[in-house]
Order: sequence, then structure tokens, then C-alpha cells
Amino acid sequence: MGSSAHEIQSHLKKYYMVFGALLVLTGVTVAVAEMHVSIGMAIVIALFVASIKGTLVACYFMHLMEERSMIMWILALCAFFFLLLLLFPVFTVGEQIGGLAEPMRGLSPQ
Amino acid sequence: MELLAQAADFGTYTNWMPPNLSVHGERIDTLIDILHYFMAVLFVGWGIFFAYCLVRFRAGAAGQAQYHPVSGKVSKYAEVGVAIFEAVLLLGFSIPVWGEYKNNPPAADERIEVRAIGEQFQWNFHYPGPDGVFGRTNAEFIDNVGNTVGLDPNDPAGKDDIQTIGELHLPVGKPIYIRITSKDVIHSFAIPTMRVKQDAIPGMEVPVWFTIKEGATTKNLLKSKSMNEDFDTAKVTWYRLRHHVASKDYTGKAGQVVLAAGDGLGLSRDAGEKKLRELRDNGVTTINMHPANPLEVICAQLCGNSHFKMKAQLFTYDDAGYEAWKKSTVPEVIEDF
Amino acid sequence: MSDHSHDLPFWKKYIFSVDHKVIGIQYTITALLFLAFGFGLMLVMRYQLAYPNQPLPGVVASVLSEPVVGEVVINEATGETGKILTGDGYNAFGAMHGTIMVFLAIVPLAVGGFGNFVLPLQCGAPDMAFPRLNMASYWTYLPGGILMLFGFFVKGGAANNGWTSYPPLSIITPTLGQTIWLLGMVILITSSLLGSVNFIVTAVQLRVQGLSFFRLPFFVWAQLVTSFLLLLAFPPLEAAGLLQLMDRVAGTSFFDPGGLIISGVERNTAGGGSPLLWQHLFWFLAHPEVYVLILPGLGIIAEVIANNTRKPLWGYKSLVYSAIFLGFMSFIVWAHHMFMTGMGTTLSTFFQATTMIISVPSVIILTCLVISLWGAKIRFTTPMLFALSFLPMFAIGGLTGLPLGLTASDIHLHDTYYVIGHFHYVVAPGTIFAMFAGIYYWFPKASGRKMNEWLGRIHWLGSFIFINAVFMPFFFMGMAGVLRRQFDQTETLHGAAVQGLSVMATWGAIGLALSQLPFVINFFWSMFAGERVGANPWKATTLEWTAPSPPPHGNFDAVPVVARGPYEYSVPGEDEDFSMQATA
Amino acid sequence: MSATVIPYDVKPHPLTGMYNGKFGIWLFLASEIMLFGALFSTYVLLRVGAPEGTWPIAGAATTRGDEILNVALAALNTAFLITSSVTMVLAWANLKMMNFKKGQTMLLVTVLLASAFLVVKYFEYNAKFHHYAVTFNEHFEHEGVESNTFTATTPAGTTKTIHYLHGHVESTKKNAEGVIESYEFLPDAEHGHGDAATHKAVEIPASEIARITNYGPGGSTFLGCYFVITGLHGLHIIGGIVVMLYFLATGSKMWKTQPDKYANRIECTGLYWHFVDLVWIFLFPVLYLL
Ligand code: HEA
Ligand code: HEA
Ligand code: CUA
Ligand SMILES: [Cu+2]
Repeated sequence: MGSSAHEIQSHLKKYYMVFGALLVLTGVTVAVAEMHVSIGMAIVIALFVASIKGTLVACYFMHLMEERSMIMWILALCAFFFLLLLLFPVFTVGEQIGGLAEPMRGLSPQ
Repeated sequence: MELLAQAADFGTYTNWMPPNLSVHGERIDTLIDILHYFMAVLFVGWGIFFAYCLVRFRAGAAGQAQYHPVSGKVSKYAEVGVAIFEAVLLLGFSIPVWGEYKNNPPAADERIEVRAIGEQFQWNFHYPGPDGVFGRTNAEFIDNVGNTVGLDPNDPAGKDDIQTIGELHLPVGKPIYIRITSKDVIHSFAIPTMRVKQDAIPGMEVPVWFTIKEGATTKNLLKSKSMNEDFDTAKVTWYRLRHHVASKDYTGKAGQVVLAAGDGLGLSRDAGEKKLRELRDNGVTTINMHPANPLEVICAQLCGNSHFKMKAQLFTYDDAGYEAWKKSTVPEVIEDF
Repeated sequence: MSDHSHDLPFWKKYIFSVDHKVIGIQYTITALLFLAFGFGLMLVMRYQLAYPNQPLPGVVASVLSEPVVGEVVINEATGETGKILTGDGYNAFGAMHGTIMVFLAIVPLAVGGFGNFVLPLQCGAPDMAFPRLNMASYWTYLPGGILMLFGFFVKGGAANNGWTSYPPLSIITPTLGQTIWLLGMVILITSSLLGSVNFIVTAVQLRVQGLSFFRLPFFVWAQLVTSFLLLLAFPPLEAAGLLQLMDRVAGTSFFDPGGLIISGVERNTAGGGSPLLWQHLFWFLAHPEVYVLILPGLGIIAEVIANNTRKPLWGYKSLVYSAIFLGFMSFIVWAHHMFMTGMGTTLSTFFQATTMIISVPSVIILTCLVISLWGAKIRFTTPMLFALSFLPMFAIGGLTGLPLGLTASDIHLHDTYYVIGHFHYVVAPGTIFAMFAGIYYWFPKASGRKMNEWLGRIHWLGSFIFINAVFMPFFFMGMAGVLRRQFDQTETLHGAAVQGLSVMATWGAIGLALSQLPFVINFFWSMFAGERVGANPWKATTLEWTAPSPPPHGNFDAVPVVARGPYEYSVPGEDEDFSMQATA
Repeated sequence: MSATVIPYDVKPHPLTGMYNGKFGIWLFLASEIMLFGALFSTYVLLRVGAPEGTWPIAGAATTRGDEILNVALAALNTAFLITSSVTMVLAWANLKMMNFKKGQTMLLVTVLLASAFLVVKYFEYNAKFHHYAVTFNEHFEHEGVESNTFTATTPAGTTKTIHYLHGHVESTKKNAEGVIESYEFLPDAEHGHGDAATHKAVEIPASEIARITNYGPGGSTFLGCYFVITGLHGLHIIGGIVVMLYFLATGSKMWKTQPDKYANRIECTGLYWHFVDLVWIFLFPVLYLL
């Protein structure tokens, strides 16, 4: 990856651009949130923007784009397991036989 | 009567599966049997090959170790075979049985509904009573003698409800629907003889349903041949018989009654072993005994230091018996308020 | 280089050493001691199980009634005269037995011990990729372990909610031991994370020239897959541990649905938590974990079998692919431990299917190992005896996993001794035997001396007979419906009916313990007085046998170059019946 | 340490294209993903299961974190972290271009920004610990105190009114045994808790209270998640600061002997630091805005 001095030079400009983009996108997220759009919409937008920001950081600051494919595969595997961990518990709750009980004391205060 | 007792002979507690008294249990047992045959076949077949290799290819034996691999056809077949058989077990047995066990519960109007509430370390049961409606419950009304489920006395629907502690009474031949929850920690509602098991999770209410086989009433079981077993007083220990009672009187040399029908060996091991010695001294070599009560609900999830003791007595009745029991209970429960 | 290691001060050479071999040996000894301790706990429990509420043998009783541990563990018996275990004491012993065996004995032994010692050697590496990190991982493991044991001495005794420590029980138990358990887990997990990173980097980056991936010994592959499991499956438990810690100390309610009535008193928390969440996070770790327990074992078995059959392993590649597939699948089956929580049909179907699928690679692995015996020239050395007996034992353990994997049969078997039987057959006569095989096999490399064959055989025979006497009865008890974690199984009808089997298991365990004496003697005696041997006493092919025994700091006198696959035995035309990987 | 030379300690391995350290740190980050992943999945599960009106806290009008969290401060912190990421990567770039001074300065700036983040977080946490939520006993009636109410529907469909107030505890009255008898409580004006008109402290006898708690971890499952996740993230920040300080101080000696090894170490630190930033990039919307 970019090791020679003037290669790095060329990188610098990229870093500043990414920096700008990140700040702008942060602004966008906050703005959208202030607008109080429907929760579903908000989730979609917020996560979408966050993913873009994440990708920028990973690809440019962490130079993921310049790396060999192996690490990509490892991260992909990791991401897959992460999704499993995220989704299956929710699925099981959704599919639970029976469900929430009438709690012993009405609905517990908080 | 004799006939019925015969018909209702469901076997007894042994070192294989306990008697199965539920309708859906049959298919679970079949699956378990098939599985073990399958495992046995695999293991034996595989074991023979294994043993053969050990003998034939031991260092002492003639011949050179061969560098080139043998063709793996056989193994491929074996593996594919295993895979296929597992698929059959899964699709052909497990999934249907589980589906039947978990899907489409019995209709609300024809099922016997009971709430089971786990608590360290007892099972509390709540019956809707004649009106078929459960009264509201709330923690503030819980008291540990009369009202363990916390019935709200101001709720008319609750007036006729029945509560029991550590006793579950059920009719045979009717779909039974038990709503399981817990007051404190996770317990697990298990009836080995019904092939029923369901965790009791606080904050959740999970139902299980099953039907008890016709004829499998406590009365019949107590009379059934296999529940009344002969034990060799020289070999048997108190542990084995601590929940058993004698089926008939046993008289000693002097004609005195050593062990009366319906009596157990004793509550402590000391007493029990002493009683056994006494029997032997009086020349009683075998005693015929049966469980004081043949059916139990147990707790299958670690729930604290007395988890092992957390069990309830299960009584099963024919319709007449069940009605009789309900009558017997209703009034005194109202007393509690 | 070799002379270099001499001028290191003692403490640098043997205590805070960065040499992977020393660290490996440190791990091995520590883990063996934990293994023995874990067994000790179980012997006390087994006595109670065989003779419920009868006074413990005097020695044991007096040790346990030491004021420090006494208070909860032991009490003046009810009904009987003399000292017996209390219910809490029993649960604490059980939970700690499980925890110690899994996290403090087998994993450190299989990964920390054998992985550390053998993997770099088999890769032809001078050391681990990060020697100091390696040292750090041992020095986090040891304090973590000691912290765990410290639980026995605090008020209320050690953690007593099973090694699974399901909330809400684990949250409401007053004992400080549970909090210590959680802290201990967090530390131990950190330790094995450091380890796993190190292993992966070493196996990938430090392979010597010519040692392509498919020339790696199967042991290295097994360790590699294992490390990935540790790397990706452990963090969720670390997170879960933190959450439960918060629930205990900071009054949060992640696993507390709220409104719990603990012996009549309502627990005043925010509520809104989910007890099942813990089970998901725990089993997401704990199922991969069980393959962490077996894979290194399989690796060792493969090495020993190849070496003692004097022929190449049958189906090396399918072994490797199966191991990888096994590792991958092990992340997708965890909910088979939760069938009885009221799981719906769709998901249970999914998890049953994955559970059945995951058994196929295991079948393939075992089949390959067995077929490798065909056309062999089997040397019945002690390591080989353990390796061979591993095969049927693992087969029994594995096969009994199938009824548990099918929801319908699991209804009857869940949380019974059938489960206990199932997994002990895979971990005890399975993994432990593999560990023994490994110890006997690599002992010469580590010490330059061979362990005594005859003592070894006595050890094997005793262990093999008695370990079956312990665990075979469990299947029948489980079938009869006897539940696990029972202080006294005779409290229930079906339990009382099979009390005899429990007695048998207990005497089996005592026999098993006695059978370990020859091993302990052999182990220490051979260290100093064993028969001296050269670099390659077993006439083996893999790289570690090219290095002198014991290998100096830096391992190889000259960096080896690899020319062949790992198991080139009895190559036609060669004058020796083994052709080493390294070209001289 | 030992004289044994470890291959690929500095120059990249042909297969992975990384030197050992970098490969190692990437694997470590993979495990970190699973660590935070588990916490995120906790958050999702608990939120999906939360009975309406109890998320983020009992009586909340919306289900969003901004109901009770300070978005402005968090946005500021986001800016801090993003900037620190840039300075971090610049530090490495400069070292690569062999100008040590600039590299070190950039590293220092990174440390300062990180510290600024922690300071802001301190104020955020502190505010939470001094903000209280009171839930009154059922059938609550007490003259002089007008509580807010919200009607919750239990899973079984029965509805139930919950009386509560959010605000600050001005003072407490204790009896002889030192047991609190009553609270001097100032309800919030915003979020419709209490109403601006009667926005004055009230006297609440302890006997009327079912539960009183600050906005700390125990306040609600949401706050629990908030504190655990941001707390763990905070620990990562602290860890990063420590490492960077080490490389600014004694660690920097290495520059004279093995400059590119030193640069590599800064690169690894950077990878870790960017990851911490990345986590926050997801934390911010998930906790504060949704
Ligand atoms: C090393 C540890 C290990 C291993 C390898 C396994 C392997 C398997 N386990 Fe086990 N398991 C545990 C350790 C392990 N398990 C532990 C510790 C628990 C209890 C946790 C607790 O609750 O405390 C547990 C519990 C457990 C449960 C939960 C039971 C319950 O609580 O109700 C289930 C259910 O599905 C299960 C299934 C399986 C399956 C299907 C396999 C499969 O991978 C097995 C596959 C292997 C084979 C199928 C045998 C090999 C094949 C042959 C015999 C060759 C012959 C064939 C030919 C020659 C062609 N295990
Ligand atoms: C790797 C895991 C592992 C291992 C190896 C073992 C090994 C053994 N286990 Fe255990 N066990 C568990 C994991 C393990 N166990 C778990 C997870 C549970 C569930 C806990 C719970 O319910 O939460 C459990 C529960 C459990 C129970 C059920 C308790 C209950 O449910 O109430 C029983 C009952 O008999 C038992 C017995 C044994 C026995 C007799 C051994 C024997 O095989 C031990 C054999 C040991 C040796 C042979 C040691 C030899 C080594 C040496 C002597 C070292 C020498 C020293 C030097 C040279 C320095 N175990
Ligand atoms: Cu209740 Cu075990
Ligand atoms: Cu499993």
C-alpha cells in the first residue's frame, strides 16, 4: 500500500475531502432527526447515512480499499455472524409460542 | 374392574424411559427408539470395521503399510447414507411431531385450562373454576398461605377460582392446556410420564397442551400390575423405595404386623434401613410395593438450592372423579378471602 | 542462537518467558492442575449423588469445613449425623466444575498448551508472531483463573447458577461469587482473544518457505479454525458478561423483565429486560465453544494416528474442508440449546436442520480417521492407544447428540443426564484422551525424554475402563428422566428407580481418579529420569521433529525448507518408512 | 526481549500484504465488531420488546433517544472524533514522509481531541445522574402534587394508569433513623412533564413513591443500553489515549533506530482509533436520534 513519500502526498488531499464529507453527513443526520420524520423513515435515513460515513472511514482512513482480499473475507465473515446475532434473537421473540405475561404487578412501573 | 386395571397397565419406572401416559408421547417414544436403533447400527457397523483394522493391520502382522489410499467409495456411501437418514428423521418425524405438539392448540371451549406458576421452590396452580374465567391477579394480593397466585378479591371472576400448591389435578382423555409462567426465576415445567417439558420464564406466559390417555387415572395406575413390584428385602435400599408404600400387610414371625398395607419404609434412611432389617429378621424376603402416588410434576431448570426438591403431585381422574375433586375444593378456597 | 537463551535470568527464562515453548508448558501444567481440581470438585459431588445426605468421608468433610469455605459448602446434616454438602455448596461445585473444566482446563490445555508449543514448530517458525502478547495472554489467564477460585472463599461461596448462569437466577443470587465469576470470565475471554490473534497471524504469516496451506499438518488447521471460533464467538459472551455484571452491581435490568417476586418481596427495578437474551448471547458463544473443545483434540488424534499407522492420513483434504465447514456451521446452531423455551416451529426447524447438517462433517472426519487404519502398520504405543480409544468414544458422544438435536426427542431428554452423558463422552473420553495422547506424543520433544511406556499403558487401561463406567450409566439415567443439577435424585420417583446407576458412576469416578496416579508419577518422574531420546523418537515427518529436543530458544538450528506434504509415510522407493517435510 | 527474528515483523507478507502487527490489529478489530455487535443486538431486542410508553423512559412522548439525551453535545462529540480521525491519519502520513515533528504534533492534537470528547461526555453523564424520575404508587392521590399520567396497555390487553414525574431532587427530609421521609422535588417544564405554569418544587412523601431513580443506568433499559455502550466506547477512547501518549513519550525513541517500524505502530494505533470513531458514527444516530 501507499508507502513511498510522494504517494502519500497524493493521499493527503483525499483525506481532507473525506473529512469534509463526514462533517456534512453528520449535519445531515442531525437535520433529519430534527425534522422528526416517521420513525421508520428516520431509521432508514440515519442508518444509510451512517453506513456511508462508516464506509468512507474504512476505505480511506483505514485504507481498506488498498488491502488484499483476505482481510475483506475475514471481515465479511464477521459481518455475516454479526447479522445472525442481530436478527435471530429478534426472530425467536417474534415466533415465541405464548408471549409476554400479565406481569405480576400490572405493567412494571418503568 | 380387573379388566380396566389390565387395560390401564402402562408399565413402571425403570432404567429406560418411564411409562408414557400422554397421547402425543407415543410418537416421541417411537422417534427416540428409531434414533437409537440407527445409532446402534452405525456404531456397530463402524465398530466392526474399526476392530477388524486393529487386528489385521497391527504392526506384528505381515505386509507393508500401503502409501496409496484405498478408494473411498464405501465411506462416501456411508456418509451419504447417514445424511439421508438424518434428513428422514428430521422431516419425517421430528418436525411433524413438534409441529403437532406446538401448533394449533385445542379450541378454547373444549379444553381444560390451568395456569402453572413456578416459584422457588413450589408449583402453584390456578384453575378458572366453574365460570371458566381466570380472576385478575396482582402482586399486591399475594399471600403465601391462601393466595399464592395473587388473586384480586375485588374481581368477581376470581371468586370461584381454585388454587392449589404442589398439587395438579387433571382429567384423562380431555385436551389439557397449561399456561406456564414464573414469579421469580426460570423454572421448567416437566412431566416425564407425559413427555411434556416447557421452561417457565418470568415475564412470559407459554402454553403447553396434551391429552392424557384414557384409563390412565391415578386409581388405575395404583392398581396396575407393573406399578406393584416385588422387591428383594436383602438387595433393595431405602433410597429406591422412599416414595413407595406396601401393597399389603406383612406380618412377622410372632404374627405381628411389621409393615402394614399403605405404609412406607420410613421418612429417614435410618428408619428405612431399620425397617428393611426388621423385615428380613422376620423372614420377609420379598415385599410388594407401589409408589404412594405414581405421577409427578418436576422442575427441570436449575432454580436455586432446592431445585431438586421442587415437584408437585399429579393426580389424574376419569370425568366423575374430576368433578368430585372440583366440588371438594371450591368452598374452602372461597374461605381464604 | 541457542546459546543466547542461557544468559537470560531464571525469572525471564521460566516465569516471564516470551518463548512459546516455555509458555506452552506453563499453560499445560497450570491447566492440568485445574483439570485435577475440577475433577476433585466432582468427586465430592459424586459422593453426595451416590449416597444422598450421608456424611462425607472424614478427610473431605474436614477440608471443606475449614471456616473459609465451610459456611455455605458444608453443614450438619439433616436426618443423618455428620457433615454433608449443602444444596448451595453442591450447586457451587457443579457450576465451578463446568466453568473450570471448560474455560480453565481444557481450552488452555488444548489451545494455550498444545497450540503454543506445537503450532509454531510445525510452521517452522522461530516463535509466535507476537511473543510478548503471548506472554501477556498467559499472565491474564492465570490471574483470571485464580480470581475464579477466589470465589470459593467469599461470603456466600462461589457462583452457584450452573456454568450457564441463567438470569434472573444469576442476578438475584446474593453471593459475591457470581460477580467474581463474571469478572473472571471477562478476564479469561480477553486472554483467549489475545491468544487467538497470535495463533492466526503465526499460522498465516510465519509458515516457512515451501509450507503451503495444504502442506500444513492437520493439527495446525484445527488450531487455525479453533482460533477463529475464539476470535469471533467469545466477544458476545464478554458483552453479555458486562451486561449481567451491570444487572448485579448497577441496578440495570437487561435480563430482568421486572416485577419479579423473590420469596414474597418484589424486586424493584426498571424491568423491561429479557431473560432469553442472555441465553442467546451465551449459546452464541457456547456452541462454537464446544467445537473449540474438540477440534484441537481431533488435530492431535490425526497427528498421532498418521504417525503410528505409518501411512498418509486418508482424505487429508476432506479433513481440512470438514474442519472449516464445522467451524462455520458452529455459529448457526446455538439455539438447539433453547428448544424448550417455547421456540416456534419455523426457527426450531431451522436450528434442527443446521444441527443435523453440522453432524455430517464430524462423521466425515471420524470416517477419514478410521479408514486411515486400512492398510496400515499400527504401532500400539501409549499415545496411539489413547488416540484409538478416542474414536469410538467420540462416536458415542457425537451420535447421542443427534436425539438432542431433534426437538421432538429433546422434549424428553433436555436437561436430563442424557445431555450430561452426551457431552462428557465428547469432552472426557474424547478431548481428555486426546490431551493424554498429545502429552505422551510430544513429551519427548518438550523434555528430551520419553515417558514410561508401561506406566502409560496402565494409565490408559484404567482410564478407558473406568471412564466408561462413569458415563455410560448417564444415558440410562437420562432416559429414565433423571434431571441434571440434582442434589439428590432420589427425591423423584424415576430418580429413585435408577439410584443404583448413580452409585455405579460414582465408583467409576473414584476408579478413574486412582487410574490417574500412574500418569502423575510418570509425568514427573520422566521429566528427570525418563529415557533420553533424540530429535525424532517416533520417526515422524512433521517439522517439529526436525528441531532438536528440547528445541532451543528460536527453535531450529537452521531455518527449514519444506519439500513435501505432512504425512509422507512409507513412500514407495524411499529407504526409510517416513520422509520428513523439511529437506535436510 | 529475545534475539530471535520474527519474519514479516516489518515488511508485508506477500499473501496478506500486511506485516504481522497490521494483520493482528485487523483480526482484533474483527473481534471488536462482534463485541459491539452483541451490544447493538441487545439494544435492538430490548427496544423491539419494549411495551409502548416505556422507551426510552416511562411516560416518554416519543420512542426516540433525543427525548432524554442531549443531541447538541453528542453532535459536537461526533465532530471531535471525526477530526481526531483525520489528525490521526495525518500523523501516520507525515511519519511516512519522514517528517517526525509534524507527525508528533498531529498525534498530540489527536490526543487533545480525544480528551475533549471525554470532557463533554463527563458533563453529559453528570447531568443524567442528577435528573430523577419518580413513579407513584397505584391509585395515586396527593394534594399539592399533580403528577403526569400515561396509560399503558398490558400484554393481556388490560389498561393501567401510571402516575409519574421527572425532574430534580432539591433536598430530602430524613427521620431519626436517617430513612428518607420526603423529597423536595422540582418537576421538569419541558417534555410536558409537569407544566410550566406550576413549575415550582413540590413536597413528595416517600410513602407515595413506588420507585424513584435518577437517569443513571438503572433508570430504564434504554438508559442501561446507553450507559453500557457509550461507557464501553469511552473505555476504548481512554485506552487509545494511553497508547498514543506512550508513542508520544518513551515509545518515540524507536523512531531513531527503526523509523518505519515506528510508523507501522502508529498505523496500527490509527486503525484502532478509526474503528473507535466508526463505532461512534453508528452509536450517535442509534442512541441519540432513533
Ligand atoms: C466437545 C464438545 C461437544 C461436541 C463435539 C458436541 C457435538 C454435538 N452436540 Fe453437544 N453439547 C456439548 C458439547 C459438545 N457437543 C455440551 C457441553 C452440551 C451441554 C451444555 C449444557 O447444557 O450444559 C451439549 C449439548 C447439546 C445439545 C443441547 C441438549 C439439551 O440441552 O437439550 C444438543 C442439541 O442439539 C447437542 C447436539 C450436538 C450435536 C448434534 C453434535 C454433533 O456435532 C455431533 C456430531 C458427531 C457424530 C454424529 C458422531 C460421529 C460419527 C460417527 C459415529 C462415525 C460413524 C459413521 C460412519 C463411519 C459413516 N449438544
Ligand atoms: C471440558 C469439560 C468437562 C470435563 C473434562 C468434565 C469431566 C468430568 N465431569 Fe463434568 N461437566 C462439565 C464439563 C466437563 N466435565 C460441564 C460443563 C457440566 C455442567 C455443569 C452445570 O451443570 O452447569 C458438567 C457436569 C458434570 C456432572 C453433572 C452434575 C450435575 O448435573 O449435577 C457430572 C456428574 O457426574 C460430571 C462428572 C464429570 C466427571 C466424572 C469428569 C471426569 O471425566 C473428569 C476426568 C478428569 C481427569 C481424568 C483428570 C485427569 C488429569 C489429572 C489427574 C491431572 C494430573 C495433574 C498433573 C500431571 C499436574 N460433570
Ligand atoms: Cu424450579 Cu428448578
Ligand atoms: Cu450445542
